[in-house]
Amino acid sequence: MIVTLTDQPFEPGALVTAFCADRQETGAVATFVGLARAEAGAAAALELEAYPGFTDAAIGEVAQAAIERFKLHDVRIVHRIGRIAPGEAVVFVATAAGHRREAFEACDFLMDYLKSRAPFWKKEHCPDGARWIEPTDRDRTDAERWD
Amino acid sequence: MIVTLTDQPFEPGALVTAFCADRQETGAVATFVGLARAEAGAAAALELEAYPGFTDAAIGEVAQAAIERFKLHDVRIVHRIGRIAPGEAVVFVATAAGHRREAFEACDFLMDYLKSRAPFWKKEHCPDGARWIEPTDRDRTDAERWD
Amino acid sequence: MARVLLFGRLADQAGWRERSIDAGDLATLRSALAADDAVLGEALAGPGVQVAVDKALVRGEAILAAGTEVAFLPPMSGG
Amino acid sequence: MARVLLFGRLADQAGWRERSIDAGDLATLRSALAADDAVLGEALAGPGVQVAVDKALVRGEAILAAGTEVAFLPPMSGG
Repeated sequence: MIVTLTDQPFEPGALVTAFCADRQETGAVATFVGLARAEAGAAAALELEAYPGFTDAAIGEVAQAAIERFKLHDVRIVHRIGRIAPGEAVVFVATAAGHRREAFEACDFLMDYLKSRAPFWKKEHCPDGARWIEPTDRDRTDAERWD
Repeated sequence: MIVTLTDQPFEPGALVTAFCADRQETGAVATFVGLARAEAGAAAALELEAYPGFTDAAIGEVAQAAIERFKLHDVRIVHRIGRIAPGEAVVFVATAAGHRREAFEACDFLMDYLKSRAPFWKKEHCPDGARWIEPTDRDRTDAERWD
Repeated sequence: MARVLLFGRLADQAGWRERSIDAGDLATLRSALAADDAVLGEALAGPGVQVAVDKALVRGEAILAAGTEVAFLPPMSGG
Repeated sequence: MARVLLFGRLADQAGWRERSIDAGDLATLRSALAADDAVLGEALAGPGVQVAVDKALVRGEAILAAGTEVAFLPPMSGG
């Protein structure tokens, strides 16, 4: 299990290739890529702040819990921090399991956590200024499905 | 939406890269890779037969239904046919949507269809001979969730 | 002449995958196949075996024009 | 000296992200911060603001050894 925070753009496809390689028992790999929506130029630029050493440790604990809960073979998480341009990947989650149900559910679970509870602080830069944003009601509802 | 049947090994990572490129409204890409389990050399080699022109058309119809049902921006499906070696990718599904719930559910829905109802005929080659196999009870139950 | 295709275990049972057979409708085609190979004839009528005419599933009878493709599809296993 | 870190809107409000402050416990540290900037002092005590000492969340009071890192974390938004 590897958790990475990076302030540089990353390529989800290369992560998928590496994650799928040399697996023996794994029949199922589910992945999720979250992209900063471009919305034809109207989108706000996104800025994500993390607390290095705290944020990645917190994510790693939840990933470890997911491994146990869903009997995963492996988890890979990459999360962008800093200023993120429209169209760029914000988050990548991959889960490996024997069968697809566990891989899907674990990926879904981890994304709900990352989008609503993970220790990030999110700022949107709009033409009329910047504002800090909170998780949406839907994010909260999604995350509560797993409690 | 593109559906491909191929008798050649394919690289899921390259498909992810192409699928994520140049998206405007897409915030969420869910993907699934099904691998032929290697099981430390004990695995049966898998052989999948399709009816070209019929199998891909049937999958395309279900993919189109998924686009409408889950309000997807795009779907990409690649399915191996012929003899598949342990460790190789058997199936790739990617779904693009505005938000993650729709992307996840559509990917899950398409995989349930592909694993249980899509027009393939599956043969396992074991040391003691070959046998044609049917969907498992779990495949049927999974697929019925969407009816 | 209809082009007949067999898939999955049906092709293994018959020992062939594709054959041209002279038949003006599906019933005549089934009879010709059963006359040639009684075990196959029974398998083609077995539970769960579907028939596609020119890649569209049909139930019951169908007229077969020259060059029509008739496929016998055993229960599908998924991928 | 404790190393104090502010995140998210707290850093924007204070106009700084990191500062060293002489304080032997959390209450003393909070008082020093509030004496310097009353608005910040109130924000740090506001609803949902958590405190991490050496990267572990704490509730209530904590003794601060030399070089301890104290982080004030506003409500987390997720990624």
